[in-house]
Amino acid sequence: MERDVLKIGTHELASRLFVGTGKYRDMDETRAALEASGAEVVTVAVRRVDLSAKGGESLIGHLLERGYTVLPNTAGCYTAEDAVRTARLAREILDTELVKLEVLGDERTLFPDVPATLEAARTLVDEGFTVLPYTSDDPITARRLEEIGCAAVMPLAAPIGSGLGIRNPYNLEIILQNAGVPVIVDAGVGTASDAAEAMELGCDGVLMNTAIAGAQEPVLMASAMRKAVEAGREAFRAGRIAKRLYATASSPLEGVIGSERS
Amino acid sequence: MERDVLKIGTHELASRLFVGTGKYRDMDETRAALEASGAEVVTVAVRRVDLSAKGGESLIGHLLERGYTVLPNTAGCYTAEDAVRTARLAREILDTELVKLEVLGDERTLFPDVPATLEAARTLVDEGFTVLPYTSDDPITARRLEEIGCAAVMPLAAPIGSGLGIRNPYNLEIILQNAGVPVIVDAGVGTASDAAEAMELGCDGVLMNTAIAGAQEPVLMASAMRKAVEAGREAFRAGRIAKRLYATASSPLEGVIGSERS
Amino acid sequence: MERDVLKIGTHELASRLFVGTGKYRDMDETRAALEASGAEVVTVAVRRVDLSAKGGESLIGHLLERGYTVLPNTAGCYTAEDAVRTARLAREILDTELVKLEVLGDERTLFPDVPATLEAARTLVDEGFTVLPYTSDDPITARRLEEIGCAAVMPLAAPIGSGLGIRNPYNLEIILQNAGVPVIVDAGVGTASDAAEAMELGCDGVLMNTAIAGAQEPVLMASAMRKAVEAGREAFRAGRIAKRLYATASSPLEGVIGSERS
Amino acid sequence: MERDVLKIGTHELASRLFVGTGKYRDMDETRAALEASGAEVVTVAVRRVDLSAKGGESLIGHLLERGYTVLPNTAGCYTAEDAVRTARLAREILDTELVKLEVLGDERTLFPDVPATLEAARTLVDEGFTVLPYTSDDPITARRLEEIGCAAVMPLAAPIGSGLGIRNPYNLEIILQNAGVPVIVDAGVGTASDAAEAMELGCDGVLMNTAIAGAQEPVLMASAMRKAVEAGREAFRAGRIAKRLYATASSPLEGVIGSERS
Amino acid sequence: MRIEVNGEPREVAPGTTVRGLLETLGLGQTRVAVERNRQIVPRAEHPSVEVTEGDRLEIVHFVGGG
Amino acid sequence: MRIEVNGEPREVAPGTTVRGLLETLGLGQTRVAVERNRQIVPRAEHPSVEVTEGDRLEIVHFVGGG
Amino acid sequence: MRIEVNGEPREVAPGTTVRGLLETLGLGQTRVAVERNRQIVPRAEHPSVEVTEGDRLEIVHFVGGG
Amino acid sequence: MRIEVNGEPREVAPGTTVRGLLETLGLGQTRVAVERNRQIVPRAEHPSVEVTEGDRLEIVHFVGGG
Repeated sequence: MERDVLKIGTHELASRLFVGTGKYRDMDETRAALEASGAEVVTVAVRRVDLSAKGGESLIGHLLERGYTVLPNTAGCYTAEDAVRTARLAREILDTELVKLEVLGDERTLFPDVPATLEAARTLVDEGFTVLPYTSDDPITARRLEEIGCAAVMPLAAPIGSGLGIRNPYNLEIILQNAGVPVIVDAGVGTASDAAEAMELGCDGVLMNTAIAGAQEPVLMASAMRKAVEAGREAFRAGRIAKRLYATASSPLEGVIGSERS
Repeated sequence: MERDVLKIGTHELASRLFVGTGKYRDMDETRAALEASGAEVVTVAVRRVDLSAKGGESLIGHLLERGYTVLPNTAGCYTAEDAVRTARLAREILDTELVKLEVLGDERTLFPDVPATLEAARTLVDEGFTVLPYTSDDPITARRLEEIGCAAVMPLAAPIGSGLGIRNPYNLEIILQNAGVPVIVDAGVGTASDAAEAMELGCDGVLMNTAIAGAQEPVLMASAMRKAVEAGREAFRAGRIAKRLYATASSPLEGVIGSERS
Repeated sequence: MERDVLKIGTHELASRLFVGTGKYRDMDETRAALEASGAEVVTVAVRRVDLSAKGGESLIGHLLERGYTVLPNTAGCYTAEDAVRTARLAREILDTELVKLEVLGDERTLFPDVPATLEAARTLVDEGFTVLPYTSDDPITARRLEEIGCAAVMPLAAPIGSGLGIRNPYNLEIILQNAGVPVIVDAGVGTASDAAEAMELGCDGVLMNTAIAGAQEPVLMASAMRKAVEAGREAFRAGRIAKRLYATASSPLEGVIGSERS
Repeated sequence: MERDVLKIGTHELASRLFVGTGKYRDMDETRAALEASGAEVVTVAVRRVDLSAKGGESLIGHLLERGYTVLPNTAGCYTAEDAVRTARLAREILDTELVKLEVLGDERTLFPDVPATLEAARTLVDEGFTVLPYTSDDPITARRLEEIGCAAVMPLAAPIGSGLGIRNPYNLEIILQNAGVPVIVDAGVGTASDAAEAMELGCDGVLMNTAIAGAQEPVLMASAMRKAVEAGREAFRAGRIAKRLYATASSPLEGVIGSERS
Repeated sequence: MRIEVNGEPREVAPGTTVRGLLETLGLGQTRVAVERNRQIVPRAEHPSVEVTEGDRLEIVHFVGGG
Repeated sequence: MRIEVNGEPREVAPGTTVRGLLETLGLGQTRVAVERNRQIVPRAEHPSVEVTEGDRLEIVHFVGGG
Repeated sequence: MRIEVNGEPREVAPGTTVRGLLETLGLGQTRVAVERNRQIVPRAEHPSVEVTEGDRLEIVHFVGGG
Repeated sequence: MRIEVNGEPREVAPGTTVRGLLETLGLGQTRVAVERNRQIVPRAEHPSVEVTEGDRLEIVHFVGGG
């Protein structure tokens, strides 16, 4: 079987699970969970250095040393301008063109501000960024982002951290049928079957953070998510059986003992 | 982490995926799919020897040589009497006390005949069989089967071979909350996420045949199912996040640039 | 349009909503709710007369005076024998051949005991009762009850009083496709859309008690249920539009202003 | 009980069902269906007069004569400019300030173009229109439209004419919890229970066209929808019972005959 | 003479009929059914059937139920 | 004098008013709105406004729609 | 001597044992179970039990199934 | 000389370079990016660019995030 590679911009990925690095208890747990997830791409946030704090252990140092592909996000930005500023700073820190674009609409839902996301995406694409935008599950917005030149589209399955799973597979299906770039479900996954379901729909990848970091045993859940994404991808490629209302026997009908039938 | 073992009767199993051996194109495909599934327990049917046929390659020989635990079924039986007869013949062939009891109600749905299943289960338990009964998702019937002394209960997720997935997780949940023996979802699984979902509900295992053998690429689907069952089990043990209607940020709220907020 | 009548045994009914009379605050509320529901058939339970209690107002007197068709139930019976005894007592009280047969399996789920229900149904049909059995949503059991001679089958949508709505429309669909007697959803309805959905599936009627009596405003909910059952029935008869993943415009495509299109 | 009135702008409505006038076989069917629906507000489209056609019977004449509140739409517009132009023309025809704003994103999904819808809404509100915008189920966009000054927001349940029903009740719930103006589900309803469900969620109204006009018997479906919207609204106001996994008896537990229990 | 009615012991005069018992209990006008030692006593026989020492009677009626 | 109405060319006599045009088109009694070169001509001005060479008019009305 | 095997008539020589029959049928090395007139013949008895006129035998084995 | 760093006032000696400031703050070895009055100061220029009275600097790095 030929290798099943996901291409995003110039990046070739064997793992279709993208993981965040937030909300872990400590660096050891972070390390172990990332390891267990098998992820190649990990997201980080850009924040002011806390000048009062002691250096402490460096997350980024660990990520680079282990060879992870670092995907800076613009989490926490509520305007196109802040998101663009944040993306530029991220590029300055790491000389990476990758950015997970988030422009949020409000603090309760953390849903994207669609017009501002489109605006920021235009600017960042023009500046040469490889833009992976977090967006709603609206097919029109997804297509616009692709037209703008984003390297992928990342529709939400449900609100960030809600764990509700794929609330609207119909919209995802429409997005997938019309997309020319990878579609990565970002946000809303709560458990393994959610991730598998996303992949079975034909999504190219899944990005999550809270579902792993917030589990009672994050490292075990990271392993579960790795297997779930692989399982869903393989099931998608293997071609599932059709759904039927009635049954079809799995054992032969011939040769059953019992005179009334044989 | 302690080993996560499933005990059924005297059998200790590391794999929670049980697979059938029907409907494969040929022995090579059967072999490869069983291998990819990682299953330890495989089901077989009891049928009259076709006296006109040449010997051909032996399924059972292969299964025993590879060390699979063989689980004979009574598929195709529509009366308690036929099912009991079939179970006795299976024991005679292989000196195994294991039997997957099926007493079917009709040919379109292949749903169980509940009273006949209860009757056959009583007889077989009395005769020392380790009985794994295929049953509906009715919690009352599941409890009766346990009271009778069945080693596990195997409620259907949906009609055999229908691929509809778990049609009624509520009943499964009730069965699980009240069961003192392993609960194995038998029948109805269509794709990987269905298997993961069953395990996340707390089921002890999943049994399937058509979902793998009927896929366009059975061997790849077998691998998907193996991972899905493991993923679902790990997710169940890891303790998923709670579901929320609203969002919770995965990146820190502090230290965001952008004057209006910082 | 010809009248849309439901025939059960010798009874012809214009209303397809069957309601219980339990759990109301008082007789006034009972009266008003029954009135608002538009139901013609109402269920009652058979219980020992409380010899210490003062006579109080008679429910049955009111029901007969208003011309309701009284359907005695065997609620609370856990054996075929008790159910049969209760049915006979009900017939003695009212000279009615109607009985809503319930033989329960346990007190937590109030799910039916399938074998005992079948046994009691046989006896009561032999004794000339018009038997409306409460049953699980198992298509095999539904068919057996019909074969025994029940005048209708009443599968549950979900546990009695749970308000979960139709947990498994697939089983109901199979029951409906194979039934030669009226199918009435009994138990589990929580709100108006649940009742409408049952009727849209093709059910011949819906029986409920808790969904109305347990609502914050029972009389208003009774009216809602009346309309919901009628709405669902009319929608079923009207023939709904097919489901499509994509859109179809409801306004004409021709003659739109705007040069780029016209 | 106080009258349950829906206020939109200066309009007070007793019926919460809004219906379109497209796709009917002829004027007689249109008339009969509108009548059966009990709707007070009906939508119409603005199109070029066909100069080659004979006068024919006037829809608008009938609507005004019967006292319907006419709600012109901007269906078929793909830019803010065209939508605004169309709204102005509609106002010129009828001296109404009402407009159902639609700015579509593409012809396959007929999903709204969110930024263009926001832009057109701003213009029309400034010009004194009472704007009812068709929008996606994105809570952020819904809030923006309210902030702009729209008189209501009309999120889609599913693609126009798809009949898929409420694909994402979670988003609707979030919209409802944060809305200060009426929320009317527009598009996607397929059958009666869909309409009832929308009202039970707390929506203030439902707008539909294809679900009625496309049914095999439009007039009967119109009646079904009228009842479904009323049923859903009443159920919402009546306060449904809570959902429980387990059962609660509707008949008294005391006084059951059968010694083992009494 | 001791009998049991709805699970509770009662004293009744010898020769008491079912009908008489019902009247004593204030159930003369109420729609009830009567079981005597697990056998239904048809309404028509209430005036004639006498209860005897040790009889176990069930007197039931309709109450609200679902 | 050539003008365009709803996308199609038409000949009208010089001095024709919007009102006149509508009557010629048999739309005298119909509820319509008229756009002239993308500007709406208010109904009150139909009798006074004259169409001129090359004018592009849109004449619209209500039709069934959802 | 006529017997029936798996629903079909067969001729076998008098004195044929179950074991002998299986070998004749080329099933000597195959894992099968044998029912004779609805009674299982334990493997251990295959060499000793003789089939007799009119016996109805079922010879079954395992096949792929779910 | 007063400047503002990450929203807080600071005193620095005149002639302090961005590089110098970072070292003073113990960030000499840390991967950070620096904005000076909303303009990024490329790393290459840290040694040369001097901060001046009233400058508003943002010094950011990567932290765990989703």
